[in-house]
Amino acid sequence: MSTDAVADGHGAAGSDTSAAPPIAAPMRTAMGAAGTDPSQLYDYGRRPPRLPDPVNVANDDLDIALDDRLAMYKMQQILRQMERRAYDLFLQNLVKGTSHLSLGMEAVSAGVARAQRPDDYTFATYRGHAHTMARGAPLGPVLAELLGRENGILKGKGGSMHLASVEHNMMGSYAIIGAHLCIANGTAWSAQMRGTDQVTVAFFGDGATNIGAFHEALNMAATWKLPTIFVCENNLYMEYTPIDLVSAVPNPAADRAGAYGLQSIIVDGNDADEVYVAAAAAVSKARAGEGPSLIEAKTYRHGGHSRADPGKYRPDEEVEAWLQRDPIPLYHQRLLRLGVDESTLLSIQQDVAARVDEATEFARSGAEPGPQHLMSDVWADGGSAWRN
Amino acid sequence: MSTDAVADGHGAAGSDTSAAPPIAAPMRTAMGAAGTDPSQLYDYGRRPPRLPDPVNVANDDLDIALDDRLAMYKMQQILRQMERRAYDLFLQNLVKGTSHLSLGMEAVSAGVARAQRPDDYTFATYRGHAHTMARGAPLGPVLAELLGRENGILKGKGGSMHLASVEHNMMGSYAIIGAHLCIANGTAWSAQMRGTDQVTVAFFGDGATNIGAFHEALNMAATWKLPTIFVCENNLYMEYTPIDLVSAVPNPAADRAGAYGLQSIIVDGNDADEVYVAAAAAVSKARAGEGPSLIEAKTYRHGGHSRADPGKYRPDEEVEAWLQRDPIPLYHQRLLRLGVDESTLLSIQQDVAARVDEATEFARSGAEPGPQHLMSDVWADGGSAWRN
Amino acid sequence: MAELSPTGTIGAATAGLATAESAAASPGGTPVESTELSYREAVARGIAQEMRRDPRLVMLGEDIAGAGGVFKTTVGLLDEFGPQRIRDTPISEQAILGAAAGVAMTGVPVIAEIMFSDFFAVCFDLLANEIAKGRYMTGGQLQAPLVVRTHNGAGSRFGAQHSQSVENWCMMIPGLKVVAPSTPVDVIGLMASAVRDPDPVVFFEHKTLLAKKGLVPQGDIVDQLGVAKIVREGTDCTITALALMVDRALQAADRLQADHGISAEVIDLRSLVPLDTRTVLGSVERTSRLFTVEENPRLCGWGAEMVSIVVDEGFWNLDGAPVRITTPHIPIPSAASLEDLAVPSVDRIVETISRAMG
Amino acid sequence: MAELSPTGTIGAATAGLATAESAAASPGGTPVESTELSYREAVARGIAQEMRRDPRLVMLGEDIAGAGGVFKTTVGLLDEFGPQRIRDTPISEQAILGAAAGVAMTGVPVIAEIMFSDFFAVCFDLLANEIAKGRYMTGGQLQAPLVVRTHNGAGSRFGAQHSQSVENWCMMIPGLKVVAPSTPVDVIGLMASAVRDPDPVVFFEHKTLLAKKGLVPQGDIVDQLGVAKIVREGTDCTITALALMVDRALQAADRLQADHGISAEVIDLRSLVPLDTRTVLGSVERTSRLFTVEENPRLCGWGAEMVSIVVDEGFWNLDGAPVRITTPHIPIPSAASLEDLAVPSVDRIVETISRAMG
Ligand SMILES: Cc1ncc(C[n+]2csc(CCOP(=O)(O)OP(=O)(O)O)c2C)c(N)n1
Ligand SMILES: Cc1ncc(C[n+]2csc(CCOP(=O)(O)OP(=O)(O)O)c2C)c(N)n1
Ligand SMILES: [Mg+2]
Ligand SMILES: [Mg+2]
Repeated sequence: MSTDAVADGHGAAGSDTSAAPPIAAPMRTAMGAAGTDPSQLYDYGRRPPRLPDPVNVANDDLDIALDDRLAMYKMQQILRQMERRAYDLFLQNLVKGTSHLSLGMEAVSAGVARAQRPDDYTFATYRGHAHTMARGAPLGPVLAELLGRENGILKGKGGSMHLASVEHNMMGSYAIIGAHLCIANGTAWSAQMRGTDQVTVAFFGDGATNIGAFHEALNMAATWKLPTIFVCENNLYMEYTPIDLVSAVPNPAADRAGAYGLQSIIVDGNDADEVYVAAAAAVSKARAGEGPSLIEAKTYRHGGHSRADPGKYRPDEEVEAWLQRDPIPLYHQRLLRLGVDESTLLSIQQDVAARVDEATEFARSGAEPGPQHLMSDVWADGGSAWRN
Repeated sequence: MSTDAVADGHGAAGSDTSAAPPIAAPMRTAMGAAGTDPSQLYDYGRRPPRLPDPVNVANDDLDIALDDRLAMYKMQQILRQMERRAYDLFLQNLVKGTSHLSLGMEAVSAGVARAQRPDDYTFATYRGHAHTMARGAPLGPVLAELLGRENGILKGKGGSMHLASVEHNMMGSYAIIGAHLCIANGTAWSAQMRGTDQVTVAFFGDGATNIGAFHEALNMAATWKLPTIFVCENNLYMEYTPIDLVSAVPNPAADRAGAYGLQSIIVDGNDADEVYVAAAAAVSKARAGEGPSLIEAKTYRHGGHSRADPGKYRPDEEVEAWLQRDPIPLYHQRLLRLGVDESTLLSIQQDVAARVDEATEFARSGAEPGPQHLMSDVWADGGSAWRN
Repeated sequence: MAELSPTGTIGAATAGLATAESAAASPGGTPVESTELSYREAVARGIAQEMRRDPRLVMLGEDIAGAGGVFKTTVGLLDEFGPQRIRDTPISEQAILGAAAGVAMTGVPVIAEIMFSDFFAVCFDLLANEIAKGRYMTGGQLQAPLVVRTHNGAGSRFGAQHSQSVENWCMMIPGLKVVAPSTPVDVIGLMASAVRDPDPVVFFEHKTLLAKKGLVPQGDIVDQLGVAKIVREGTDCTITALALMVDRALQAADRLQADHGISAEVIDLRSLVPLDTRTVLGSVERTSRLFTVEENPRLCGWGAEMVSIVVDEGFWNLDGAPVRITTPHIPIPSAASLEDLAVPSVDRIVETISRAMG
Repeated sequence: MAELSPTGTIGAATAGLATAESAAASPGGTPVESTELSYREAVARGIAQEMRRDPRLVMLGEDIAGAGGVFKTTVGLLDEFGPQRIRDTPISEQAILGAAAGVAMTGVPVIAEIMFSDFFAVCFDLLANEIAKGRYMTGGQLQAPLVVRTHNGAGSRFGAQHSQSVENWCMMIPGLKVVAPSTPVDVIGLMASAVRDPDPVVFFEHKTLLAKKGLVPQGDIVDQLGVAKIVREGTDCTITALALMVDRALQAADRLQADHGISAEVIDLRSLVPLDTRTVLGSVERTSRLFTVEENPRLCGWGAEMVSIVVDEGFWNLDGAPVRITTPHIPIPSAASLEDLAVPSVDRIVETISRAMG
């Protein structure tokens, strides 16, 4: 992604929700599109770093209630501190399976979740800790699940990649790319039929935009005017491969919006306020029966793709630039600029720290799931019998 | 499809190959997009007929050699007469399986094939008789295949939906929607690697634009700059359902081109000349290493979707209007306007008729495949052994 | 609203022990009036019965509404239930099953049609990895009260991509129930039980059975998953079959009796998951020989599973090796002569069994 | 360039009759120098060997080039063969297998990586309906010299969508060959035979074996598809196993001998299609008992097929029921304690066999 491409679209959607976000012309920039010269395909290691846009201070002026902002601050703290804890526990060899952290990307989940109602639905990918917690799932059971404990939110049966909290209408995390975008249409369709005006949000990565299910889901949502909000967290990389090496367009989600009769919306995914405003607009549109939205949030993960991946395929300069754009300190500064006391923010941080410690305690105290859980929960009757 | 939508794009690509075809803005017209009001979803039977554009007489002036035009005339005659014969044989209960005719759509296969070199690759759907014959596959074995005979082009093992003639680089007809678009990229990639400048053409229907494989194929072709030419034959209907009821954009292929950084190209699929010129431009582009193209040809099938389907879901007025736009009489008239003798055309027709009779003779004389064919051809060694 | 089932009750799917009993008799024994219906018509009637009962139930699929289905198995449903409940979709099988899965997650029952079972391959992730595993992966949180209907099997000369029998593709996936009726009355009763089942059920309608007629009692019919039917009693060997193969097994049994003096018991399995192994094991206990007749291609077909169960648990009852009669391990050819050779025929069944028993 | 194979020749895949013979001995009997290599390294070495031999051979997949594969099974290949021959792809499994199929149709050999075997479900149409059936459907016109590599199996605590053993998904499809090596040397030799095979081969690399080390002779190694190896001789029973289960079967055999006095013969099947039934039937003829150890979930696993073959053709050799040891018919749980219970363990193998033989 070139800085140009980001500058093109983003910010506008956030700065004025009444105006239609700009429709980014689907085009191939010299740098955004891979393969413009087949002999230069995959010019590994010689590509310039993909740098973020400068911070948009004007977003201070977005019309957002302070309560909402404090709530988003707190949520980002929860996500950050919980993810750091998950990482620590991983280093202590307590997280047995894989795990995909959203460190650096917290503003997206926090901003979107704040625009949702408790009865709205959410779907996430394997990188779903943040999205699950942002919907209110209890922290202890989430952490316990990562540790594979019986008191985990999935009884230890799903693990990090499959977090769900149906009680909170968080309908699951899906580890095979694409499918959940189609499933999200189903809860949206159900709400449409039941006339509940619930909306459904489905998060996914930049890499997911190139899989077939993405296309099917977007077309069905648009055709049926479903209240589905598709949120692409474009962190510039798939696992290890930069998304622009394998996509025909520079903005892999936004540049495809037109293919479904939708507007192209790009937001700064490192600014919870900008995310919130765009999400709120999409939510209102969906509640009003005016159909789906597709939002592309530009962001960056601080760490590797999963577990111990050191993310060495990313140029230092790029990582450094994005660390400077860490959504949380920036949001902290915004709140200070808006007159919030440092001490208020510190006490939120400390509150959260206490909750994270408590959650850790809870998780560590859980037993490993015993054999009675092995054969349960395949069927609605609780069992797994396939014969008499 | 509204006449507006067609008028928007089509013709231009054909009338001037040097100029870039127009990029149709992806947008939803009131009529083109289904679901604008969920309560009006699927307003069966009360929708206006989807009428064709008026004939574009200006295409007479396209710079096409008379030889090419006569060849396309002849090819359309072959396709028409062969398909009619296939239908007759079906009525005589000699075609056992299903069959999907291209009656009314011949201009697309004839026009595209004329723009191909013999060593170029072609892929078709289950509606692939025309595309197979247009590449030069022998008529007798094609017809014999429909009759399930041993002298069929596939030894009777594939039937109508799987016609192939690898000798003619016609790499098969695929009966499950979408897959062959991905496979077509493979022959294109192979040509690119081998440096042969062969291009690959993949035909598909309007309905196929909504399946995931379409998206994956287009993105990979664009990213890798593959010499793949995707030709959508938009005959306005899937099996029985109008495509505009289930698509988010009015031109299901062309309006998606931008999602892959490609130009939006719409042509009159009932005018072989316009098809030919657009295909030739795409072929040149692909041969020059400049990547794939996506062409949407608007056309109509005269009969039902398959076999005995009477196509009653289509308004009479619509069918009538499109019959008036039958590509073959129109092309006949063009050739007369261009000074070709009626007798020349008649003798072509008669030649073709004789060949079709001969093919019929050949097909009817074939034996039913015997048991020796049952277990052959699974593996390259000719057999099907899975154990020792 | 007389709810009939072979056992008279709707028990837990795996509780069924009953063997064949005509659904055309009410629990009280009074005969119920019957009409003749085709298997095709039975599909629409079964769906309509359930849509009338449960106003939440919806269905989606390609060409199912306006056109009544390309196999005419959903004729009349759009007229009765309207376009919100009977929905035509784009050609997007992943979106279809995804939408069904999502609707079901909210507790709303749903039927999705995948036009040909061969097309499960374009949406297999939804079926095998999402729908089947959701409940388990979430420790019981997610529900999936959905039915995936499809048209299965050979006989139409459609060739390798439209003729497969893929019951085993589903049977091998933990978390899916698998049903394949062989008669009109079973279509209705099992459709009802599939719709009412809180778990994902894959419902196979056999293309070559669509025109088959049968007597169907009036009123609602509700059957039970996981209950096989002994459709012919016999003493010398047991033949298990499914869907189209049931009639062939029955005809073969008649010929075995007439020409070879072999008395074959024929079991219509009706569902593969849950599998009524007790009925099969009980029968083999009496007959001491097992034959399976399956339309799946050879390798890893359901017959293999059946054989492995019967030898494991009934080994010492067996007087000879269980024998599987299957489609060979090849794609289905299109020519009539070849397709007829590929799929187990009455001749082949008779020959195989008489040779094995001879 | 010493080409080694268990039989010393590269014959038709189904012609193989040979049983185990160390690949670390040259045909002439002179010892070849060996180095220790991990299974993971063996994958890259096997591919490199074939890419050096055949300059047309290409490979594509997600993160395989720049990153050397997410399992590091393709490390070094980009450097040696360049970005035209080792291609990173978008997350588009259908496009990946499609491109591979198309390349292969032109006679160019190709390897496609599908990162996890669970993802076969998102491209199953390409695998099961296109690649597998192309040649047959076209009466022999189309060719498909391609290998689909994938990482298979449980043990990583990844949960239900990244831990499946899906060899049976492929075995059940006519037109696919299916290989699953258990040692580094087999990885190389079978990779070579898979690449050289003119038919589509699905090549399963087991995730939990990636770190396993083994001695590998220097020079090129070429093995043969369809040849099982007797990896331990025994007289009382035959255990057939595949991939990760081979080591467990071997350990179980040691314990059966030590603790129960049972002498178990262990057969590493190595490929499911072609299947070396002669080696298995020959072994059962000697031992009279068969056990299968498979990681597939229960229903329609390859063990069922194996049992059905052995009872059909070796019934009178059997002294007792063949018994299958499988993962139960459930999705794979993620917690370590549960995953370890799910997949057959040495304990479970010992216990099952000793009980059955007791
Ligand atoms: C169908 C499928 N293909 C491949 C994978 C393996 N995989 C897991 S995460 C990932 C990268 C996804 O990138 P992106 O969508 O950008 O999401 P991110 O991880 O950056 O959040 C890949 C290729 C998968 N899970 N599913
Ligand atoms: C994946 C898949 N879904 C559904 C079908 C059934 N089907 C066959 S043709 C057809 C309609 C296709 O319409 P279109 O793409 O417009 O092509 P046309 O038949 O009009 O040429 C459908 C739905 C199929 N063959 N494959
Ligand atoms: Mg990403
Ligand atoms: Mg069409």
